[in-house]
Amino acid sequence: MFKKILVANRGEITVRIIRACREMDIRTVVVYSDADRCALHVRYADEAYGIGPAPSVESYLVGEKIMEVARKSGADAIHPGYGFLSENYRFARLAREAGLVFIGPPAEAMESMGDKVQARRRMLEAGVPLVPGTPPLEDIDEARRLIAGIGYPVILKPSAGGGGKGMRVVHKEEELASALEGARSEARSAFGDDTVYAERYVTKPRHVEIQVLADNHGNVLHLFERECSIQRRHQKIIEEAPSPFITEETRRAMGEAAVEAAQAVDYSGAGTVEFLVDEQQRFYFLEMNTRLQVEHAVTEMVTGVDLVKMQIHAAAGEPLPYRQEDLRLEGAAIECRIYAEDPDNDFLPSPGKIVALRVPGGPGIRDDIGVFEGYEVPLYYDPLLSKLSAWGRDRAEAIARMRRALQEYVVEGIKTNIPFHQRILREPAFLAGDFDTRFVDERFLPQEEGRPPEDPERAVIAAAILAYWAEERAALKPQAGSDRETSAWTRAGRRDATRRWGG
Amino acid sequence: MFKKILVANRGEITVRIIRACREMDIRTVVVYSDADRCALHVRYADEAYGIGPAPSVESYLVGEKIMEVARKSGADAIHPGYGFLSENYRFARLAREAGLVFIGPPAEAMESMGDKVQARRRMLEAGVPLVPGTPPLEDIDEARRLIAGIGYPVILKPSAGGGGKGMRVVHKEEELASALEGARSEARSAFGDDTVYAERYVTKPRHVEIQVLADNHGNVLHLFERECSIQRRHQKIIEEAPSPFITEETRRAMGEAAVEAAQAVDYSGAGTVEFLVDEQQRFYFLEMNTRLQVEHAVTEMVTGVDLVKMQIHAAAGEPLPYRQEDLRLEGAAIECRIYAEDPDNDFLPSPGKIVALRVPGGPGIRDDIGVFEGYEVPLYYDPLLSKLSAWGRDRAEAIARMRRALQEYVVEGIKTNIPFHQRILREPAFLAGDFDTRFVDERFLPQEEGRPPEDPERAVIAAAILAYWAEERAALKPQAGSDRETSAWTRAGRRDATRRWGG
Amino acid sequence: MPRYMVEQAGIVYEVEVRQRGEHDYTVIVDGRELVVDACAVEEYVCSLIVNGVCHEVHYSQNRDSFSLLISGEHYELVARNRRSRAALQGGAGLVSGRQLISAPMPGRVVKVLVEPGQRVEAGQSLITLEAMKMENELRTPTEGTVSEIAVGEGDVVTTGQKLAVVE
Amino acid sequence: MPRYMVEQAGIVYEVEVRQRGEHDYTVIVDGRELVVDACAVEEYVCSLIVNGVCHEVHYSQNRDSFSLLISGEHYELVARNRRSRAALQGGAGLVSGRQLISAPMPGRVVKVLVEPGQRVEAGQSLITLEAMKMENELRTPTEGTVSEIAVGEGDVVTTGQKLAVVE
Repeated sequence: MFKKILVANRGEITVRIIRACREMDIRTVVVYSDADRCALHVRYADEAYGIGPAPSVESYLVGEKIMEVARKSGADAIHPGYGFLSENYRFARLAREAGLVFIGPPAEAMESMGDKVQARRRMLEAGVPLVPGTPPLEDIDEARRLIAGIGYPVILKPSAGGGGKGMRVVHKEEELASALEGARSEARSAFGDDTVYAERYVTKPRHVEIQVLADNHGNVLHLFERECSIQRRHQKIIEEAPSPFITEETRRAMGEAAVEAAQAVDYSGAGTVEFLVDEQQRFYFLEMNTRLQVEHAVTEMVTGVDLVKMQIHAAAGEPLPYRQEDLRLEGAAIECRIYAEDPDNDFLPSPGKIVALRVPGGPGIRDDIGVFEGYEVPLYYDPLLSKLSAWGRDRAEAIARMRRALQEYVVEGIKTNIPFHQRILREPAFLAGDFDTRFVDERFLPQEEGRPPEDPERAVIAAAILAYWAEERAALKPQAGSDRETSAWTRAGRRDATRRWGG
Repeated sequence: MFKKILVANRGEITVRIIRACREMDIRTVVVYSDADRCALHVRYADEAYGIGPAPSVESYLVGEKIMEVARKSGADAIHPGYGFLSENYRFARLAREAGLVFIGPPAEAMESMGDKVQARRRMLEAGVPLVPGTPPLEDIDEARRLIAGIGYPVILKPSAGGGGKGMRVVHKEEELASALEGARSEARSAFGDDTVYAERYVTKPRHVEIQVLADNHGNVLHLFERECSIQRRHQKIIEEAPSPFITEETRRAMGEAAVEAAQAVDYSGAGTVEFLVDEQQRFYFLEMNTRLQVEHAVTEMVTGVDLVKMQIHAAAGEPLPYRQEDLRLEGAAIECRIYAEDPDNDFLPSPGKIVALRVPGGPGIRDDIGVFEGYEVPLYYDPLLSKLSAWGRDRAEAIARMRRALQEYVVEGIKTNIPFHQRILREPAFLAGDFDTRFVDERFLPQEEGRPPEDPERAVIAAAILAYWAEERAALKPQAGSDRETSAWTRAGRRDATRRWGG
Repeated sequence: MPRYMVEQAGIVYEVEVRQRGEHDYTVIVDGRELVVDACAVEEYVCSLIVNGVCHEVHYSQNRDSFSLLISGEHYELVARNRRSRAALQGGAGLVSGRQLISAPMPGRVVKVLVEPGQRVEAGQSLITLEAMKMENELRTPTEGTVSEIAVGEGDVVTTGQKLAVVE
Repeated sequence: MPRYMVEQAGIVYEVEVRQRGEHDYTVIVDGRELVVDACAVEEYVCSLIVNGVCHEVHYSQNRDSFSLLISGEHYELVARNRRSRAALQGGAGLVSGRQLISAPMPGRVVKVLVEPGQRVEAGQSLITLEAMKMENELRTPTEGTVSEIAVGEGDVVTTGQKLAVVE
């Protein structure tokens, strides 16, 4: 086993990896930019080295600087986390050439899966289902014949195009002729090329992904699925395991397909195969992420497997300690990503100083945070502050726990999307499991707009009391009017102390 | 199901019960003493009512005041937590006479188990094993005969006595005559009565307890054991599930005995049957706690069952949703009780203001806290601040997680026993599972005494830097020398801000 | 007796606050009397018990304006002592014809898309501001002429800082 | 160059601190040079990186005395600028023959077990102090005569408050 691992990342994922290393008695080395000297990952690590200016392109993304720290510190392996250099196969190669173990799949697997065209070809060869499509459609008769082999509905797409232009959804054969004509003419005027092909149109698409785990000895396992259809502008915000939508049969078929996908590229370590699933439970390969996933915690909670430790064991050449039949789905888990953003103001990022922080706890709650009270959230990096996860014996219990944990979560000084999560978790369609990837943008957010806040009276009372305190304070200390430090709290605290000790 | 539950307690256990209620959509009512207006349980509850002065005898222990709040708030059930009125059968009766549901066993079961003599008699009748003993020993021949039926070693105890006086451990028959004579004469001079009896002497005793769960329909389950032998002065401080010591056979036999014990008193709700276990895995009934236990979280973690919710369901008259065969022990869990006390100063209590707090998180960690940053820990109540629990696939992983979680735990302003837990969790005998109830007092603490702290150099460097900062600060602001608010932190923060925005 | 005019979502409430004890108040909202226990438990957090019902109130305050978060609900209110209620009724309003474009968050100016003197349409992007890996286009709410650009590309700005003026 | 005499567990170290940059220091401990990066991350917490190795230091300070907690290890140190090291060598010591018994924690005086003028033996209990459900007996470390009892039964006392004097 490794003696010392360099974690080439920052924030909550670096803290997560340090935790795994510490539990395995492996020393950790981290790197930090000038903006991160006081960040939590530096405080939790065993060793830390600066690597330059705040912008990632001058620090966390510079492979050479990280290799220099690896050499200096005597690390024997590098964990890239996610984001930054985690899917950069050149960096993986650089590390290996320097005699270090890169905790991730072989560079070749990363390269194959990183190139979307190559990835689709490899998956087609391996028999992993892709969204069925046609070659360019020459005429209406050929189009009828080819599309009959796919099944309706289909979407017509210009070969030269992009951005939605020239696309047409066709629900039945009768509509085909006029749609094809329309798509052709629109493609011609938009791209100067009227070549059009058809693809099965995935209605109400779900984003469901399979966690895989492989060792260097040819063993590949899957750890079931994660449901990731709750997205805002294609960004996942809530993830669950298991999916409330797929059947046991689909689960098994997807698991097998994911294992085949991994085997096709000689995969090793942890990876995720992403699929689209349609209303009929047909699933189609989207892409494979050759790294740890943000939402890995929900899988850990329902399987009891520590994915980061498994990555490290696999990278050290150890065989997987489980067989497929050892793994069971226990209960249900859900994760909410806590972002520094303002849900009441178009989700604008909200960097700044966290003046108060209280994380929730109690049964079934896991919090993976990368910040602390007094920390100044820098504006240079991703706004992910924490990942809050909840486990329950079933989905209803997991959601109930998440809801009460969100209510307990206190982050003061910056805005977060916690209230947004609270509202989604009260939404009947979400509770019923009735949603797809367009749910938040097309159904939830529009209905939220202009909704008046509930129970205004409590707010009115609070504002009056706060105004009263402000006046009292101003009367007591006229010179400290604008000083936030001389808050009612300090004053009340002092009063309490007096009374308590006096009595 | 209940609409509104009054939680007649304070601190972390009240927060725990509120969490369960909130997850079940039940409103909560709490009570608070004058010292607790700003306590966490008041902030988390839906309704709160003051019940008088800080000392418990004038507030939390006054059943009538609590009944008055129940009436006023329209609660339909009372959860007593643990401590305070939780084992007071008169209070349970009072509540029931007022038409409220008391979330606990029938008052009769509480009364039977509360009276130690009656409890022993009931257990004897039910066939639950007790420490074997003799009637008073008339002469040496009778003593020889009676003790041969129990087996050596035995302990001779004066019938009239207490406090260890007149007790003699006898390891073999040859020692009996002189020991009996000595015990008699010591008993005579100490108590004026030389009656002496013998009991099997439990060598290396383990404290192992079984969690039981019963409904109002005659169903009784056990949820396996908790190992609670890590005690300081008879106070449990670390608990685990499962016990690293007992065999599967002992586990089953103890579980069955505990179920019999509960059935013997027509038990309902959650309860704990405590046993002593000797080196040969023989076990003896100690007592039954007719309430929730402080250490219930470890059982929840290895079974996935929410014990507080189960208490509420059972009290509402619902049948248990599990059969014994549905319950399985998954992995291992360990709990450390975090107390406000100073382990480096004879464990003196340490009330005061918590000026900084950071709770650990990440995989497998659960924290049940009853305080928050800025809170003044009052001197009137139990010093239990929080219960930190860790789950792992096996005992080694659970301990490794606990160790790293303890390292992350920050409580500033008061002393806690966190460093003490860290040292126990590094102790080879503890890691090997080689301990009994006397381990901490007789083996661990004596060897700790006078141990010099490791790596003094880092402390020397830190002290020099802190002294340097203090001087710098004094030079910059000579008038603010004694003001802790103008700390190096504030200064460094300000500097950082300047640099960051400037660059 | 302090009386306040409190405005929330366009509705104005008349509120009287009478302090009875250390934490004890009687609060009268539009004539309805409530027993309130109010306690400042943390910086920016106060605990209210209104007729027995608990509310944890997270707040920030800017003079008379309060931004509250209670159980995941966000409220914006203005509370003024009756003496100054004339000001409330007067309203802040927009100085018609002159739009101050200020930074809604701290960030780095990535692009300045217009020049002083340039004619702009309502909704046109003026400046691209980057924060936390996201680019945000700042637009003018009204048409007009750019009379001032207060920042340059690459500048780091703080919340509320003036970026441009459109008249 | 600031030089400090730092005492820990009876051993005195000579330490020189040279600030190089905002967080950067060279610290020389008994002639051994170390590269130190020190950063005050929270109130009462500072982060040290000594030759690349991280230490989170939790501290409280009372003039020259420092109480540190690093990775679960507790340290008590005195650090003085060399100019005042004479004072360190002088030592605080006990005024022999006079024992001040003060409260080791806040609590409530449950019982006063002795009277002024009473003769006491070393180890004899003087006062019972209750805090957090525990009763703690406070004893005199030396024999002598109780010259003063500064509190009464039922009094609430704070840490360090004088309870009694034995001479």
